[in-house]
Amino acid sequence: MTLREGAASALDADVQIMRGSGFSLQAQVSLEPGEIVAVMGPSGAGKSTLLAAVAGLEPLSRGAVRIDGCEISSPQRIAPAHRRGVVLLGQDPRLFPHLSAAANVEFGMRAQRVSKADARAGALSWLAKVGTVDLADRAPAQLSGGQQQRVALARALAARPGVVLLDEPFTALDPETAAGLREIVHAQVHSTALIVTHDAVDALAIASRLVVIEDGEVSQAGLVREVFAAPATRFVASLAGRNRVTEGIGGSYLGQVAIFKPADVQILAHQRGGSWRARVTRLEQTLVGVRLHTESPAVAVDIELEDLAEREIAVGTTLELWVDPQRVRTLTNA
Amino acid sequence: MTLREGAASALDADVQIMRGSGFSLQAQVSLEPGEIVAVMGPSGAGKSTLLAAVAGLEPLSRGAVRIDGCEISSPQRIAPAHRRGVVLLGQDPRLFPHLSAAANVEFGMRAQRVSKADARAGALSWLAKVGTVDLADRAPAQLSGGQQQRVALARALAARPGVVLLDEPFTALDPETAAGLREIVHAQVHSTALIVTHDAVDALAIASRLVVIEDGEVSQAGLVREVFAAPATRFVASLAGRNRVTEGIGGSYLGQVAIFKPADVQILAHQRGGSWRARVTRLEQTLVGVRLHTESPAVAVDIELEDLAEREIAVGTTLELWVDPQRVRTLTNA
Amino acid sequence: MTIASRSLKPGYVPQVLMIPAFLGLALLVVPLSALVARVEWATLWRDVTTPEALSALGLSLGTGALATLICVVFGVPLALLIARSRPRTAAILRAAVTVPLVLPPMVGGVALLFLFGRNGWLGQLLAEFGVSITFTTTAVVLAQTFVALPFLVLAFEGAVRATGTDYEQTAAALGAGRWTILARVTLPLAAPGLVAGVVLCFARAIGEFGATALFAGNAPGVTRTMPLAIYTAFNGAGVTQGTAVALSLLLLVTAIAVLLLVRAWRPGSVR
Amino acid sequence: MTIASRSLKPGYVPQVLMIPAFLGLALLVVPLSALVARVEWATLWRDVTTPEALSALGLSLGTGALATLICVVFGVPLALLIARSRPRTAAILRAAVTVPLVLPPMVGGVALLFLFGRNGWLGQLLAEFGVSITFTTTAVVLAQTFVALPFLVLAFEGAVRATGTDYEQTAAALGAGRWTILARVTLPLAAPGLVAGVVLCFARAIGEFGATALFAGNAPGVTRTMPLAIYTAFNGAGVTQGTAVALSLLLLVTAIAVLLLVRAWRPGSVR
Amino acid sequence: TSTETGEASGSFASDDDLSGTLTIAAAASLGAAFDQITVDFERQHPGVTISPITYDGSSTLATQIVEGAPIDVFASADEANMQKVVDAGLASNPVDFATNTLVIVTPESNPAGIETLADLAEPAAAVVLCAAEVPCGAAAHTLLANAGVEVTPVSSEQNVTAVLTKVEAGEADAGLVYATDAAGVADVLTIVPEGAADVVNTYPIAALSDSSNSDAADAFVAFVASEEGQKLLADAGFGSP
Ligand SMILES: Nc1ncnc2c1ncn2[C@@H]1O[C@H](COP(=O)(O)OP(=O)(O)OP(=O)(O)O)[C@@H](O)[C@H]1O
Ligand SMILES: Nc1ncnc2c1ncn2[C@@H]1O[C@H](COP(=O)(O)OP(=O)(O)OP(=O)(O)O)[C@@H](O)[C@H]1O
Ligand SMILES: [Mg+2]
Ligand SMILES: [Mg+2]
Repeated sequence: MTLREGAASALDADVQIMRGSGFSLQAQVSLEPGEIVAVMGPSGAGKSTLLAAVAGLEPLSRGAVRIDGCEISSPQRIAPAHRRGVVLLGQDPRLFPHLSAAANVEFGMRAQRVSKADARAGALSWLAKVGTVDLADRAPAQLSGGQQQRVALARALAARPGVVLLDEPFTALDPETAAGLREIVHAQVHSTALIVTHDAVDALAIASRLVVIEDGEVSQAGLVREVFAAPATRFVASLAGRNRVTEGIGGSYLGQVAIFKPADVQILAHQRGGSWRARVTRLEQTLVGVRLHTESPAVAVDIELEDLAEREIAVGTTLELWVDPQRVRTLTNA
Repeated sequence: MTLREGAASALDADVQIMRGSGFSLQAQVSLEPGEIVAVMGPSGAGKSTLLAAVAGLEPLSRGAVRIDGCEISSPQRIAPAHRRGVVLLGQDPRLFPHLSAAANVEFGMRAQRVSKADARAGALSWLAKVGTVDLADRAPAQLSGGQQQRVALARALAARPGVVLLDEPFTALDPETAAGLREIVHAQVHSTALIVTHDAVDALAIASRLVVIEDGEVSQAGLVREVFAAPATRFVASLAGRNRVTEGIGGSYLGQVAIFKPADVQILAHQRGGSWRARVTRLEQTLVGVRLHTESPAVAVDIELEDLAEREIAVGTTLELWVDPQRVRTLTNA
Repeated sequence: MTIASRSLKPGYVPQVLMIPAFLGLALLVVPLSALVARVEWATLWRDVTTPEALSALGLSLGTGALATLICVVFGVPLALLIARSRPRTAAILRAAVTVPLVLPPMVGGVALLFLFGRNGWLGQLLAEFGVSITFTTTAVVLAQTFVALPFLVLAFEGAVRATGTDYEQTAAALGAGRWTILARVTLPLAAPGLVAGVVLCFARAIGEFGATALFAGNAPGVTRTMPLAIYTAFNGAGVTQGTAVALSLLLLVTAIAVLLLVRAWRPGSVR
Repeated sequence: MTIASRSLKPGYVPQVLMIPAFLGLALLVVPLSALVARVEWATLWRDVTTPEALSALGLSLGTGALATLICVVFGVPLALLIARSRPRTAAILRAAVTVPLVLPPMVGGVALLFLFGRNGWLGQLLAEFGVSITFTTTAVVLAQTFVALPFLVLAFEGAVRATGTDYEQTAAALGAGRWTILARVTLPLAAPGLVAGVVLCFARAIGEFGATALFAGNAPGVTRTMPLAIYTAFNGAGVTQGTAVALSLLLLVTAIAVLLLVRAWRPGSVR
Repeated sequence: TSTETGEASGSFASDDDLSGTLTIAAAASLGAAFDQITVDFERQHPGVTISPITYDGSSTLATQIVEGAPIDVFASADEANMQKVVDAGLASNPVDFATNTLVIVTPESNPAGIETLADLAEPAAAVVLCAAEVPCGAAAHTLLANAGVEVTPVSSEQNVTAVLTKVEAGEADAGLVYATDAAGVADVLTIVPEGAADVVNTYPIAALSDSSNSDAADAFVAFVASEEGQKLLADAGFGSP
């Protein structure tokens, strides 16, 4: 099995990896041909390890990786890379330093015997899509960090692999450029794709499903909006920009999980039914104002900048908080 | 002049660089001792080049870099690195591959003749701050991308340079970890700092001032909130999450610049005074709903997910748009 | 690859170290100038333009180039094999490759004679096909190859190992087969090491004396390379050794010219 | 340094290339086995344990080690100098360093003799202080240093250049002075190249024959190293070359032992 | 400086205020003979210690001596190299002490059936000679010229050992070497060609003028030229001058 021209492959990975350092990863993901799935998780959770395992760069302790039903990696053997049909764009763009940007993008096509002229045309069109066509003849060393990342993305996509693995492909980019690329990946990639990202918008915009990995294990998986709507852990809730509280907010949600937006929390002058007292531990500026972080329970509260001054809130202040039950989504505690 | 224990230096950089590739950078930044200034700009605008020039790694074509009044770089000569008192944490963490995480962080202190024991203690405390103290004895190759970046940040800050330059220090990190580090940089760095970032929240949370570089030139500079409140270019407006429109929205703002939030744009069923027609060119998912991008004029519109389905909006649909003049901030066109 | 590497500044070598550095350079260069000082300029031109000298020089350059070519053909795969072996295997292979360096070339010559000679294992075999190698130009090339091959292998192996396999993995994932990877990734990335290896290899080949003298003999025009011509002149009955010195100078100048030429060819450096 | 480099997979070397690789290996190893085949096992032990043989071996190892040490002291700074010079300067320096490789060692010996000998520039100077170097053990060490230094310099220079200056810049920015950078960054990062250079250098030093024979002479116990002992045994009027072959074997085995030992010492590899 | 003179065991009257050490450089072909001569000389002059002799090609030795090698006595295999030393003012009045003649050597099986000098001209026979530039080569060419035989050698070797090695190894069918060199070698056939006696190579020896022990050096030279010395050389196959 080699790379097929634009034919997306089914991916079925059951990955178990034990590292000497004590870290172990256990994750299972299956993708339909053409499906795009996002992978999110805290730093060091094992996202890159999962991608490396799927790409056949990291040997498995147990499990197997199958592409279109064909085993490409198992604890016993790993198929040679050019037989795998998987392209990994790692956290490091790893452009071939001796080739120009265009030659880097041509590489995959040339290797698949596309004619020189066609490969060149294809490369230029991909470079144009990622906005670096005027840099086609530059050496990678003469590109900025974000430009390198874009060329590497073009190279990975231009090879039209059955499965493409992208490890934080938009991190080094400004929001405008990132939005453009997101669009391209969403619309123009015909490969099956697994995308590691730290940005919830990426997952929403590109992926159909989301897999969240925490500490080497899948903590939640499902359709992106559903995961964000019903976050199973505090980390997932924070990704979705929500509070996730299991106790301590006025007793009303005993035995339940309360999910609500930081903007929906109100600061009261006086205690009332369903309100609770909490101490401010941290202030964080946001685009629209300030986010207060309070402890026991850990709740984030968004307020306008003017409110902050008016109420004389600082770290250490104790506040009376309340959230309209209508704005709260409750889940049964698992 | 060598590194002084925690004494922040004044930085005064007038940087002009001409590159063979046609790119030229022209930027002027001055920082008071202890001040933190953010640098933002599109990919390839020259942010890393500015930092490299300030660090003395990139020769100047014209201008000079002064630290505490002492010239460390000019077109004629560049002071040797250990005399500069500037530490650059580049886009690549560049940890010493042969030293453990702790030894990497100790490096700067040891070089400044801190005793072995004190350096070790200092390193462990910094590693704890960035959340990687349990990885102290790991080799860099055994760390995840985000862990490497955090150790590199600890190493840069532990050296307590007069000036520290951070090039996208939080990009490879999940939002929670990033928020924690932002806090640390804001509170615990006593160096003068220049921080390149793509995230407006970084600028708001950490920096007092913001310098925006576009295409090699400073397009806007000033206090962070003021820059975001009165964006001088479309790029700055997009960073601030605002529309910036100079013409075409119903004639009411002729000769002026209108600044308004995407969420304040309303979709009307019928034309009315001050409304305008625009075609949808792109849909983008966001955490709270969907963002529509329209053309001529280019305006972003945030709507709820339900609205999208209800109104049957798709790419190509033409909409009647209106924004409440009360929600618009107007600037005189420069 | 990054902004830092664009720097024009030299590295951070302590300046005191320039003293031993220049002493080291002097150690290599001053003896050669002592040699040059003994040149008899009056007869120099005549000495170096005799048909014998020119034929020896031509033979040296020809056999040296051929030996280098053979070293590339066999040494590049061997270096790749070592670079990609497990550490223990690699150490053993590397030791095997280093051995010919340790042995005085004369012993190498004897070993080759024992192997390819009329009574040698291979010699007997070849003789059945009417092929005899000793005393032929082929023997010269073989002797040079034997002594020069380790240089190519060790230099290139180091470069390949330093390059690592990450780029090869990337290329393979993009669909490139082994040959494409070799031609388009491995070789270009390790090119500086290959150039260095070729230079060392050629240098050692044209300087080779001991093994050649024993294995190939010393027939003018056939096996008398420059080093043999120098030795012959040196052993000659003449009182002044002027010819030997002149020939040494010729070899030296040619070698420097070739070295500088090859360095100039250096392909667009990777780093 | 990244996840990809953790891979256990070998690189992507086309398998057909194993054929020339093994042929290359055979070219180096088979002649040596032909040599071993000629060993007269009956007298081997006696031949290699004569006081002369042992004294030659001891002298070889001692002078070889000393020469290697000197090469490190002068060669490491020289390599650093070349690695950090501008390309053109570096090419010239590198050519100067390569020249002793090209010259037949005998010519190197003559050059050293012309320099340090009675009529030589330095020889005359030293004579005024009552010091004479030629034909002493010092001369052996000098001759070995002269021929072995290029190996150390070229191997180490390559490693230093490949390492680049980025880490040095980082270290300097963190406040490290030149010596700290050298000791804690440059040398550790280029350590594999230094080890390789030391191995090559030592190998060449203990195999050195031509220059030693001329410059240091062939006095047992003083300047008769293993190669000279082999040469003497080989040239002796004895009936067979048994002793010479036996001594060659002794040198060979010692060399392999030292090589494997040094490889085992290899510091925690950087990559 | 009177060391334990004791009773001289030798028959000669020992003028035994000789003492100190003696450093000798001798042509490689003298190896076997000079080792024996050393033993006898030391027995006669117990005060004198002879350092292990340096044997090498005469040309190498001559160069080294001219460049300052601390040598007391030089025994050369030819007159030309001795002349270099004399010209440098380092020796005077060298004494001829031995001669050597050429022999044909072939592998034991003598595959080319060599019997006479003329057989060497046979094109089928692979013949090796010393290079014309080195003493044994000069002699060989004279010998062949005298016999009117024209030989195209497959190789002009640098020294006698190289010729012997190739014949011994069966690489060459025949070679011309000195009688003394052939004497010790078991697996070669030695043929004394006609006219060999006419081409005589003469070995001169001299005490060097800057010797730090010229008395002992002179005594050694005298000993080599003496009857006893000559006998030892004759045993090794040398002729007398
Ligand atoms: N070595 C070089 N030679 C020529 N041009 C270069 C070189 N390095 C970078 N450039 C160009 O200089 C410009 C500025 O690069 P720089 O790295 O400063 O961008 P940046 O603002 O940091 O971008 P990013 O956000 O992508 O890292 C880019 O357009 C880039 O293509
Ligand atoms: N070579 C190695 N040896 C041992 N442990 C390792 C090695 N590489 C990574 N690890 C550990 O494995 C865990 C998972 O690493 P991985 O790179 O998959 O994280 P990640 O989820 O990609 O994080 P990030 O977002 O920071 O890139 C981390 O805790 C890391 O410390
Ligand atoms: Mg990662
Ligand atoms: Mg940058």
